[in-house]
Amino acid sequence: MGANGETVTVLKPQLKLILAAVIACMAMTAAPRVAMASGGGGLDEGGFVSDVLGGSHPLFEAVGFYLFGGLAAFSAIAICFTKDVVRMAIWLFATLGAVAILYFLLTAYFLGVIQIIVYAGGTLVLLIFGVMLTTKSPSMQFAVSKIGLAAGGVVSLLLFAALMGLVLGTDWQRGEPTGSIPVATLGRDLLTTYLVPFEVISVLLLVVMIGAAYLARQERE
Amino acid sequence: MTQFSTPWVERNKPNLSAIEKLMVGVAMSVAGLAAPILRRFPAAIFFGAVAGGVVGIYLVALLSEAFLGEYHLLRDILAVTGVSLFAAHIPLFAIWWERKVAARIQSRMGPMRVGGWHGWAQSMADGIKLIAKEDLVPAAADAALFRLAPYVTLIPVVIAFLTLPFGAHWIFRNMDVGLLVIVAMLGVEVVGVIMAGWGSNSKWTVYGAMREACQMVSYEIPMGISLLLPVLTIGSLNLVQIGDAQAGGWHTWLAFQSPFMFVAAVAYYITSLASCKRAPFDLPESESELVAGFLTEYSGIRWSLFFFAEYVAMYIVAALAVVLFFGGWSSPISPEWIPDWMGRFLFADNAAARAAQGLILGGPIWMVVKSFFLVFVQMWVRWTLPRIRIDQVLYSCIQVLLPLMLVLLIGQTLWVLWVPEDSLLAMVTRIALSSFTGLAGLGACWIIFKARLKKRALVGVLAVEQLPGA
Amino acid sequence: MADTVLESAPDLLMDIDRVEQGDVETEELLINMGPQHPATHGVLRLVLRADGEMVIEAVPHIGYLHRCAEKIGENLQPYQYIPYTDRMDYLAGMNNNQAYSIAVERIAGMEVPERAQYLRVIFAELNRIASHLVAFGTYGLDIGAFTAFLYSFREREMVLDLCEAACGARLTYSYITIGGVHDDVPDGWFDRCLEFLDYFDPKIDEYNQLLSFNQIFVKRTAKVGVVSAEDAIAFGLTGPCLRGSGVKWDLRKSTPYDGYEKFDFDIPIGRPGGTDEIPHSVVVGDSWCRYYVRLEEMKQSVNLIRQAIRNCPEGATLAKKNKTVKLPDDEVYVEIENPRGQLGFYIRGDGSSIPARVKARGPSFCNLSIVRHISNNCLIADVAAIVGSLDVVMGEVDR
Amino acid sequence: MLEIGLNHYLVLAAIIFCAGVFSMVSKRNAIGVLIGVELVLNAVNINFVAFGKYSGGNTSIDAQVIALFVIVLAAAEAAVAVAICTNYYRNLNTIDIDRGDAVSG
Repeated sequence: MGANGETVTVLKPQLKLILAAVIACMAMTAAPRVAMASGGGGLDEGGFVSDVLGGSHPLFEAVGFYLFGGLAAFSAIAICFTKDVVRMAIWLFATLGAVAILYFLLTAYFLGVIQIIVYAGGTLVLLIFGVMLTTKSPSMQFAVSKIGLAAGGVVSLLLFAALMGLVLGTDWQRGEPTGSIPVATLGRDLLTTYLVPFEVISVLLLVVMIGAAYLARQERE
Repeated sequence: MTQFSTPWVERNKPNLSAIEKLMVGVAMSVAGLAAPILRRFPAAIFFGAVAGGVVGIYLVALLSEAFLGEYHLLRDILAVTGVSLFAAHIPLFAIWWERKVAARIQSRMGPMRVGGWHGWAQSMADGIKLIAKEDLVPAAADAALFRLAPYVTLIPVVIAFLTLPFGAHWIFRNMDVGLLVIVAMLGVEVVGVIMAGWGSNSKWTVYGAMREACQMVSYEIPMGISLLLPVLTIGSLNLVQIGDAQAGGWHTWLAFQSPFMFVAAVAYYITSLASCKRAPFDLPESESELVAGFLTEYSGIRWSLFFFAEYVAMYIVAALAVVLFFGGWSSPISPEWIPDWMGRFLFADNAAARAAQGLILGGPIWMVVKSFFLVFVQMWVRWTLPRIRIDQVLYSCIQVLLPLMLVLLIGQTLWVLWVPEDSLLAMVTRIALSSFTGLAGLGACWIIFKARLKKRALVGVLAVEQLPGA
Repeated sequence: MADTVLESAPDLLMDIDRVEQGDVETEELLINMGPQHPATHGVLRLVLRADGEMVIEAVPHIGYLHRCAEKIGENLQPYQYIPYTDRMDYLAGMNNNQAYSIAVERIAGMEVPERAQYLRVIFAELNRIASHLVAFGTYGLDIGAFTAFLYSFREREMVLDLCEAACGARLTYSYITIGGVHDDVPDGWFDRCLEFLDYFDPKIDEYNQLLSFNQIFVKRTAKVGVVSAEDAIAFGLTGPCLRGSGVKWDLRKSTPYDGYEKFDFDIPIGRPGGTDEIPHSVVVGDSWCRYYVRLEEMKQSVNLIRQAIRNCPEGATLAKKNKTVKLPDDEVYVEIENPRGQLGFYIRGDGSSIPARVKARGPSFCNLSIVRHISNNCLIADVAAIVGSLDVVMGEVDR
Repeated sequence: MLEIGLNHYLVLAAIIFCAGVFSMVSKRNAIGVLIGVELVLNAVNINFVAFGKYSGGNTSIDAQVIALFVIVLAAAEAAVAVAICTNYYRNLNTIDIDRGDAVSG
């Protein structure tokens, strides 16, 4: 107290002035025509982040792809060699997040967001929940059988070789890369062109909900 | 002679790496240099810095308008800087504010000393102390998860600012899916909490993580549905469009658009408390049951990162409520209500007129003020209500809120279909709901005013002397 | 960590066989709730056998605050022992002084002046208010409402001010002593006390508004930790815990001491939900009832103090001072109504001035014994609610 | 290398796909297997979206809609699988899938 309190008392009028100045400044920047952040445009207007995430500049797209594609691939491979279930789930989380950003690079924004909401928010929590319900100690590990490892290695390497052959050996018919699709278009298509699959999926979700609840319910005499 | 025969053991000096030594040295010397100034002009420097920062950003914004690069790099860098600075200052302010609010609710003063005027520098001092604390990782913890968890919690909530509008043009990235990005980021935050709880390898933290997972699966569905109501009313996921649709004055705010929206706004607010782990839904860290829940093993800067995340998330859910239900960045005044003589000055094309528009008709300042008001309500609720139990959380979210939200969704759909914007029913509803809320607000103001009049009486007959610094 | 728990809790190991087969076979956790835990009010250690959030069993472990209080009493003269009684139930020092003093007076056959009796009643009831305020505030903390705690401590400070004005101490008073009270109250003290009572009386309704009838609070405490009247008597529960179960038993009425028979007051008991202002979900004997009985008792205490101040006669406050009380070769057991229940002192003299045996019967100790009985199959949050509603003071449990 | 095209995404998807298959084959933990399945589904989704983008025309919408369905199915599958896991654990007290033959036939 003492010195500070006196300073404040002395400074009170000045303080009010400064406060007024702050409010005035903020109000001025508040004027609608001063477009600081985005210039009022959407994604197609460009900008650093949309260049990286929207892939409109080749350099940015390459950087984004190698960064997040690399992360996705690395963490996917890390899942294979992790024994701790929770660690596996966290690596899966990294993969899913990176894939979501890849969707952004592919200008599928809606899909990218849904990927995060459904996977990171839903499925992953479900998985960790499952782990917690079914694990005896926080760091329980399953020994990996040598046979399983060998079989997995052989199968996946063969598969990978085959896929690579297919990917690199085929001359894909390529058109012009398409831009982003408005969510409204996607929504309209879901309820017109894809109405039947959409409804089928809805029914499936209902069935799954009932089925999961039935399976997970506590048995009582 | 003391009664203790054991001599004092000389304490070990902390083992600091070269970088840490450098950081400590720099911090000490900066503090040493700044101390005399800080001591003399405490609040003036703070407000001066804020004012200078705002003016600076404003100037650079004007400059960047003039020299836009091909990829708008400067603009984006500026925006990122501004948004991160803003996000970083929310906890600094809100933690101090929360302590003051709590103190006032509990008839005490709260922080009064650090910095001078009402202890404004309290959270900065706390931050410095927390940075200086030893970074402890329990021996049995999963060190990687333990260290990673605070960042997984903090980064998503800052990313959510990317699509959170402060004004019609004050948005970092105006995306079609802006709302969903924010919802997604709030969902990712949960993963960090679960990682922290699991990685600490303590039974209390695991309980905290389990509760967070439980709570998340129960609140997210009603929360998602309540967000759908404004979306289906406006027909867009774009937050700027939703905000712009409410610019026509107080009664056009979406919360007053129909009874269903009004209830949905309240329900969203309840679920948003659960989403940022605020009382009465602070079960993951319920300090009287689980010691500190998922935070039990954390200390120092990692602990404070969780708090950063919590306060930023508080702001984000409040801002989302403002954009979706309470008029966004527009003020309660409709441009149509401006009389002609005033409009001549107000709609002129000069800096003063723009400033007046920003104040009267709406702009970022309204958005921030409204959001912080809702943050204040969160604090108010926290310091008033007891904590509910985990089974009651699940019950209220899944068995009460979820059916309610489904009914509201159907009701709102039918309302949009059958009640035209300009019909009598819509008008009456708008006016009734908005005036109801307005009267409630006036009533609250009256109560506060009366309490201020009776201020001395409230303290009690045997009250001690007023604290210094008040 | 788990191993140490198992070693020190062998009785739990045997109980694991009791898990019913066919039910969900999830991992049972043994959790140490305490001795350092925010909800255990000191150094109580509860070993919880939990299945997820469900607590199958909660076993209290005590002894972390044992200070040989009774043994000290067998080595000191009664006057010297008075300060030690303060430290048993440190939230109700006056009542402890009173219990020990009455016991010594009975065995030594001393008469207490009338004014001293009135002052004893005033300070015992003031201390009851202070103690119940702590119980109320910390119970709010246990349930997660922080504000009630500071409200209660705001008022408690005033009670402590009053006590300080009378005896100079704020917590360990040693004010009530053998043969009366050791000093008269200062001039103007009664007015100050009445001023406080006028201020405090409406505050109790404020507490009720803030916490007691709060929906969330009622949901958290109603039907939690229900103790039937039979169980309460069987487990030796006393005080608000017993009365919360609907048993109308108060030593101030049934065996009055220090002139309580001259006062007019009620014994609040737990009432079923729906009657008067009691919320509907409340059942007799649950945590809410135990909590609410304390709030109602505060009102009765205010009433008692008012009566005592009105009728307090002039005169001496201490019987003729006799530094060394000779304790005859006899024994005595005296119980009085402490804020937490019946506090009893057993004293056996052997003709010397130092008692041959001192034994205290602590209310918290007996009240705590029911924890294991009522916290089966509740949630972890309920354990905090149950322990808080019993309002134990560990200093008196361990003595 | 700098120009990112369809093949880049396809190779990445192949890597993730094979990692998923490896997890499915080698993990003994039921939840580990589930994680492998999620990886495979993600790889497929990347393919869909990449083909959608680089094939030109209106295929982008089709691709995204199908990817959306896949995400929904994956979530549904995870819910059922976790329910099965907890049930399995309840009955066998483990989620080691190698011990699952006890319940067959």
